[in-house]
Amino acid sequence: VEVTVREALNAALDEAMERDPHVFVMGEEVAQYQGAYKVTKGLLEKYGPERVVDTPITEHGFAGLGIGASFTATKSKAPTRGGALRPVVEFMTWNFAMQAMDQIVNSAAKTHYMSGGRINVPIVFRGPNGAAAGVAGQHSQCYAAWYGHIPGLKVVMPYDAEDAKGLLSAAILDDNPVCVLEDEIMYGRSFVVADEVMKPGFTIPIGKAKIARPGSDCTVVAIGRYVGLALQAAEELHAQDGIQVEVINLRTIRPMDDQTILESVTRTHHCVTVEGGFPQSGVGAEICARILESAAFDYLDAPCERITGADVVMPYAKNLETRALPSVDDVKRAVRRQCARPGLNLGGKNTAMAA
Amino acid sequence: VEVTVREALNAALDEAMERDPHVFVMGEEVAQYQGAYKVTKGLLEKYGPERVVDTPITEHGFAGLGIGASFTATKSKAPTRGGALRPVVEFMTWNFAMQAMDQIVNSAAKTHYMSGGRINVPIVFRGPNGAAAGVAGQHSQCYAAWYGHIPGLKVVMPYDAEDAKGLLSAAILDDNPVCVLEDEIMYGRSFVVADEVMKPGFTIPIGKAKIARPGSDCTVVAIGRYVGLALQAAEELHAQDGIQVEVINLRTIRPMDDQTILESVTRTHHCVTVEGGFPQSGVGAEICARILESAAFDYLDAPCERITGADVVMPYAKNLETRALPSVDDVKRAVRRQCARPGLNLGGKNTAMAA
Amino acid sequence: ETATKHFDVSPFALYLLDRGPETVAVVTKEELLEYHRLMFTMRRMEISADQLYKAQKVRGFCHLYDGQEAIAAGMARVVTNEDYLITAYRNHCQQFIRGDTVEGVIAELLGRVSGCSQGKGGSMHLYFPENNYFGGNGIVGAQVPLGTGLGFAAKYKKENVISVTMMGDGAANQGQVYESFNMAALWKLPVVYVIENNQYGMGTAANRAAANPLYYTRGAYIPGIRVDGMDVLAVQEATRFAKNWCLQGNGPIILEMQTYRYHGHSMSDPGITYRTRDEINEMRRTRDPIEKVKSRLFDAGWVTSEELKQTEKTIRQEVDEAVQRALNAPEPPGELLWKHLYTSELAYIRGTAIDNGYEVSPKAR
Amino acid sequence: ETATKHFDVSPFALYLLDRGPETVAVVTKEELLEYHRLMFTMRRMEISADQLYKAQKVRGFCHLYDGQEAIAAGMARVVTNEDYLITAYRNHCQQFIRGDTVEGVIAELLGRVSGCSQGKGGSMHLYFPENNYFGGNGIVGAQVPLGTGLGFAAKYKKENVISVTMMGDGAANQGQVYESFNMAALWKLPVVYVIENNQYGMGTAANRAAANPLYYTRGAYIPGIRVDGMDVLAVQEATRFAKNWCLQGNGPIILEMQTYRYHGHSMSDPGITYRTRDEINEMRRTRDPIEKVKSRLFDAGWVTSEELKQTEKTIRQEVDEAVQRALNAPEPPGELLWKHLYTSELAYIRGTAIDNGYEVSPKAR
Ligand SMILES: Cc1ncc(C[n+]2csc(CCOP(=O)(O)OP(=O)(O)O)c2C)c(N)n1
Ligand SMILES: Cc1ncc(C[n+]2csc(CCOP(=O)(O)OP(=O)(O)O)c2C)c(N)n1
Ligand SMILES: [Mg+2]
Ligand SMILES: [Mg+2]
Repeated sequence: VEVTVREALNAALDEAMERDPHVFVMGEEVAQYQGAYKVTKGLLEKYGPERVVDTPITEHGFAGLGIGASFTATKSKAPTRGGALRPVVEFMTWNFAMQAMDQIVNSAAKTHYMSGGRINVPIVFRGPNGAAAGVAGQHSQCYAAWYGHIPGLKVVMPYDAEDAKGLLSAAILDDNPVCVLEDEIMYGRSFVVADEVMKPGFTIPIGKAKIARPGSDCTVVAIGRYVGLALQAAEELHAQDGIQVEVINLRTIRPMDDQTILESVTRTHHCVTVEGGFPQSGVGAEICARILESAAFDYLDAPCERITGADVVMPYAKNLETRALPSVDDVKRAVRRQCARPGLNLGGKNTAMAA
Repeated sequence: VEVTVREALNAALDEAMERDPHVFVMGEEVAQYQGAYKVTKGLLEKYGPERVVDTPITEHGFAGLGIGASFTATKSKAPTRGGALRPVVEFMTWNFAMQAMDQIVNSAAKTHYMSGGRINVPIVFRGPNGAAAGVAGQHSQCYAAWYGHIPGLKVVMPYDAEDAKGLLSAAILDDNPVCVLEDEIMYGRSFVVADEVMKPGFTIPIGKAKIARPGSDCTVVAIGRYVGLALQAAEELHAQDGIQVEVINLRTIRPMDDQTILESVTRTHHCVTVEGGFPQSGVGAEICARILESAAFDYLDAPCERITGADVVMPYAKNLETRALPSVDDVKRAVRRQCARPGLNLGGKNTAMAA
Repeated sequence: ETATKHFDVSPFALYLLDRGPETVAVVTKEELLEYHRLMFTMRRMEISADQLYKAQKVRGFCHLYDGQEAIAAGMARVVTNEDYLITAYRNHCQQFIRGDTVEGVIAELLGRVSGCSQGKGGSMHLYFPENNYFGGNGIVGAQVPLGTGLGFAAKYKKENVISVTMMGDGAANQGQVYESFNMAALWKLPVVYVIENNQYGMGTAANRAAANPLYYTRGAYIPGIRVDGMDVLAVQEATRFAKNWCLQGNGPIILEMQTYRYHGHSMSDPGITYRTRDEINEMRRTRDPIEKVKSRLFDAGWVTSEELKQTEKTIRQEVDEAVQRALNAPEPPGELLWKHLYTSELAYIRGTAIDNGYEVSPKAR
Repeated sequence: ETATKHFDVSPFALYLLDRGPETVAVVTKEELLEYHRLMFTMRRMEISADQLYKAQKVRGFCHLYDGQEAIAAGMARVVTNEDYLITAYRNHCQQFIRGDTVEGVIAELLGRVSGCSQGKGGSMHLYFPENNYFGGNGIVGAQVPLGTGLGFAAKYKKENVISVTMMGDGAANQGQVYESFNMAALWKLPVVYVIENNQYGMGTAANRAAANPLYYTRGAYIPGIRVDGMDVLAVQEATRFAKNWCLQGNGPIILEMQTYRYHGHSMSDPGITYRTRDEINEMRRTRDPIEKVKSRLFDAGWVTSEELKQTEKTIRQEVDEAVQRALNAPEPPGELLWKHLYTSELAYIRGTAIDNGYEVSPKAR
């Protein structure tokens, strides 16, 4: 079947609410307005205003309120307790979650650990992340690296409809706080998915990357919508240069599936990362560091490269914005550099040394 | 002269307030209480309550208020304008600045860029960062990587008294928003500094790292109080193994002086990074990535390693806390691994290849 | 000497105040005509923005101010360019009233280098700091502490000015607003908080988001006035009162301007799922701020309908020409991407890849 | 059947309420004795914590509750373990009252594995979720949205319980508090907000931080009651009223408990730079909550001074023994570092270096 990312997310919410009366959705404009980007469409009608809750514009407050409500997941001696509440808190965009940062990090991520495991925090925070089109500096930030930095959080970043359905479903089932970093630009994109994807019960394991395209010459690790960019670059590189790119859709930022990356790099001997966020201490930086610190390093035939958002505030004008975000061409140039680099790629010399 | 880090910070504030009536200090307990950690001691008496302002516990509000006050730096046609206000906003600890995150990132860091350079934001945010002793999960986070991620911010991290005096002075003189990440555990430490350091006018350039100890065998890049750890490890490695460690005190997280790091690594062929923050997408990760992406990579005789805070929420109990933070021994093991690694360190082979 | 007339203005509601603004405004013909000119220009500017957006020449978000023009205009009579002003993202008309041209505003919306932020800010980020206007802020509520800081600066520097800090009804629920109120009251800062209650925050009616929808009482311990924000003379008198209040050292005050936004929240919102077309039409018919000025002009016998039509035609033309000039302006040059990150240049800024960053003097990396 | 007596309680001040709590409390001897026992135990526990801190056995911060015991005790008579409770970092006595032992509290302060959080939370992070107590939160004000969420859950799950959400006078200025008030009122959540006004937030006297220091009116549109927080019976009656108020579906209510903290803010604060020793002594002499209970017991002729002395001696001994047991407990085992990051284990957690992390099943990395 063909579904949009928006429909997939909507289906995940619908399915979870149908299954578990303790799942509720809350956020700005999620109910009557059907969601600023219509991801929660139809839910109010189906589940009513107790379970689809329009909030005032108070991210700090309602994020904290959601976290408090999720604390009740904890097993209580009290006979009145009806089981865990599982809030799904929508941020209209993740940019606005900076208002709620303290609650997400200090209350949601840390409480399970600080309580010696006595309090569970089964909450999902979700919404579009990163740069949409023409929304400028305050509305375009990618938070993958920031949330990925924080132990106690899980962070997933769907690319396509299958990811969206599977990862959001898994997030709602998870007993820990999960940040789901979606992408407004992807909401309207259609993908053909297997029938089972849209059936109840479909989940994608958090913490597992997916090889979106197998290849032998260079690994490209991408996150979110940049998986699409990487796939396109891979096609073009194949057609134009005969280079076989392996594209990894990272899917989860934390806990990061470095095994899949390292195994791939061990095979391809090259690695390029692609993300839309700022470069410094980004997701790509982490991948680079993990490769350096692993046995896969010895298999590298060229030093890894990052493709990232430019290290500037997002400008509004289209021509500038375009230059501030990764392009297919950026990925292609990097992969070509990787594969063409003289010096190291002399027939697996490093490989030999490591063996 | 011998001065503590606390005295050095205090002197920098005092000097700036003395010089420029538009510098003011604001924060919780900075005035009557003389600062939660006494960094602002004596300032109220000397400069009065208009310039040393006790705030309510409202980080979001007073950070934003400070930023707004700094906007007035912008040249205005209005004849009444008395020049730029330069607020120094103290966060009792940086953990509490998560409440103010949106203002720091969206209002302070981005406004100059978004306005096409028309609005200046000459504000300093300062306070202790990272883990103090026994203050557990919500009070122990290091924010170097997070703020370092953000274009538009400058981020400095003093280690000793000289750094403290010079970097805070430079931050107050800077026309951009600067985050000064101090360390409570260092406040009471004494350092011998040259006389000029404590004299008015002494600054340390933002964006320049310092070679705290020269050495030929391995570069250790450290930030904040971990510079001290690196120096100690260097001494011990010298005494015990004859290894000559070059210790770089990074001083500025953003803009990062990668040139000093890369030049050092080109000489030593090895690199270990040391920070107290969480590993994923940390400062060390960025340094690793920059080395990979630079010509210095070819001089590496071993893959770089990171020493970081453990990837857990900070526990309270001392024995656990100790294991969650970098130790001298961690650094020594990493350096020894670097220097002992078989395989790559075969007499500058990579060096030869790159030449 | 010009003739003045007395006009009854829409009544005020007061909170924690013994007396309020003048209920009769004394105005000259020229002043009233100027109000008409300003408001009609703003209206045309916003309609142009609408058209340009629909023609896909304006990107991203675009929040229009039509329906609310009397607030910008009425305040501007009293608040000078020496007073500080800050607002949210619905800011085109504030930018205009503070000294920018229609062309400057539209060019920014179009992402042209001749825009007030050189195309780097877009619709939500217009600024005119030369006249003490500080934007143009995209995060709901964030401008409130900032504006409080402008008031702090005014007091610190002993400037005899106020800070006008604007926010929407939706923004008025943000916690940072209450933190600001507290500091402003505690330190008696000269801040006029203007809550533009256009009855909706996006698709949410005020009373669905606010336990207390009497916004002029929202300061609790801060006095407030409810003002008919569709009556430019009421706005003028309330602003005059508030400015004096602040300048006399009384600390902050709140003005709730009751108004209405004709358009949807932003261009992607048709604006008719959460309110009826009837409601909008009724507002336009009975409370339009421009019509109100016009009928006053007519009632006073100061102009004929013909004369006003002529003025409006001229303004239309002027705005169209400004739009045309804006459309003809070039995009920002590519190297602007690297400018304005800091007040002085960095030696190197990373691009999206290792080979496309910016270097002041290329070096071996 | 036990004899009861009627006691006048300290008067209340009401806000947005026609009638308030009972001004006469009807209490049995056993109840009053129990109050004494609870409060005296808390006092001794805090004094022990003080000593242990000074002996450098408690690390980091340590915020003591002595002086404020009547609040924890008086609320506990009315609020059951099925009601939700949450507070800030000054939380030892809440933990105790919710079912933990003195040993459990002290062990956590000492960082022992027998502590309620296995030594991982420390003084600020005590929890007893089995009895619906959710800590123990270190960020000033952050517990207020959390507690509002507990109230939301109560309503959502149609539990006939309330959420008691406590904060200090300093915390009451945080913006998130007002965001919480708004949602609680809008959605009629059963939340009793308890503002413990001990007159200082760290070294800042309430009126230096608050434009409106009448905390019981801080909800603006939410009713409130000012309560003598040094009179356990006043606390009891106010809490009873507030709980009923919530359970009747009226939405939130605010209780300002006027109280005093004998110790400095935390152990590093001598507590006498911003207030005088005289002020503290005067409080202890005239308003001590334990003394108040004792004099009621004496006045009623229910006990002799000898009997109470004996009780106090026993409690002292019990607390000392609990402390001793806590001191004898082991540190948490090293592998606890890796536990409780998530509800299920990760295959690998990075340590400070590549060679000292945690692996469920060691693998080649
Ligand atoms: C912190 C934050 N949350 C959410 C948004 C998205 N948003 C933009 S405008 C808006 C509605 C604001 O309504 P109001 O304050 O009444 O102003 P109006 O649009 O009516 O002028 C929302 C929810 C945002 N920009 N910032
Ligand atoms: C957000 C935040 N800011 C600052 C602090 C530091 N701090 C801890 S307690 C405290 C004072 C709080 O006073 P109050 O709310 O009156 O509670 P009390 O200590 O009197 O019980 C401060 C400033 C913090 N923990 N969190
Ligand atoms: Mg509105
Ligand atoms: Mg207090």
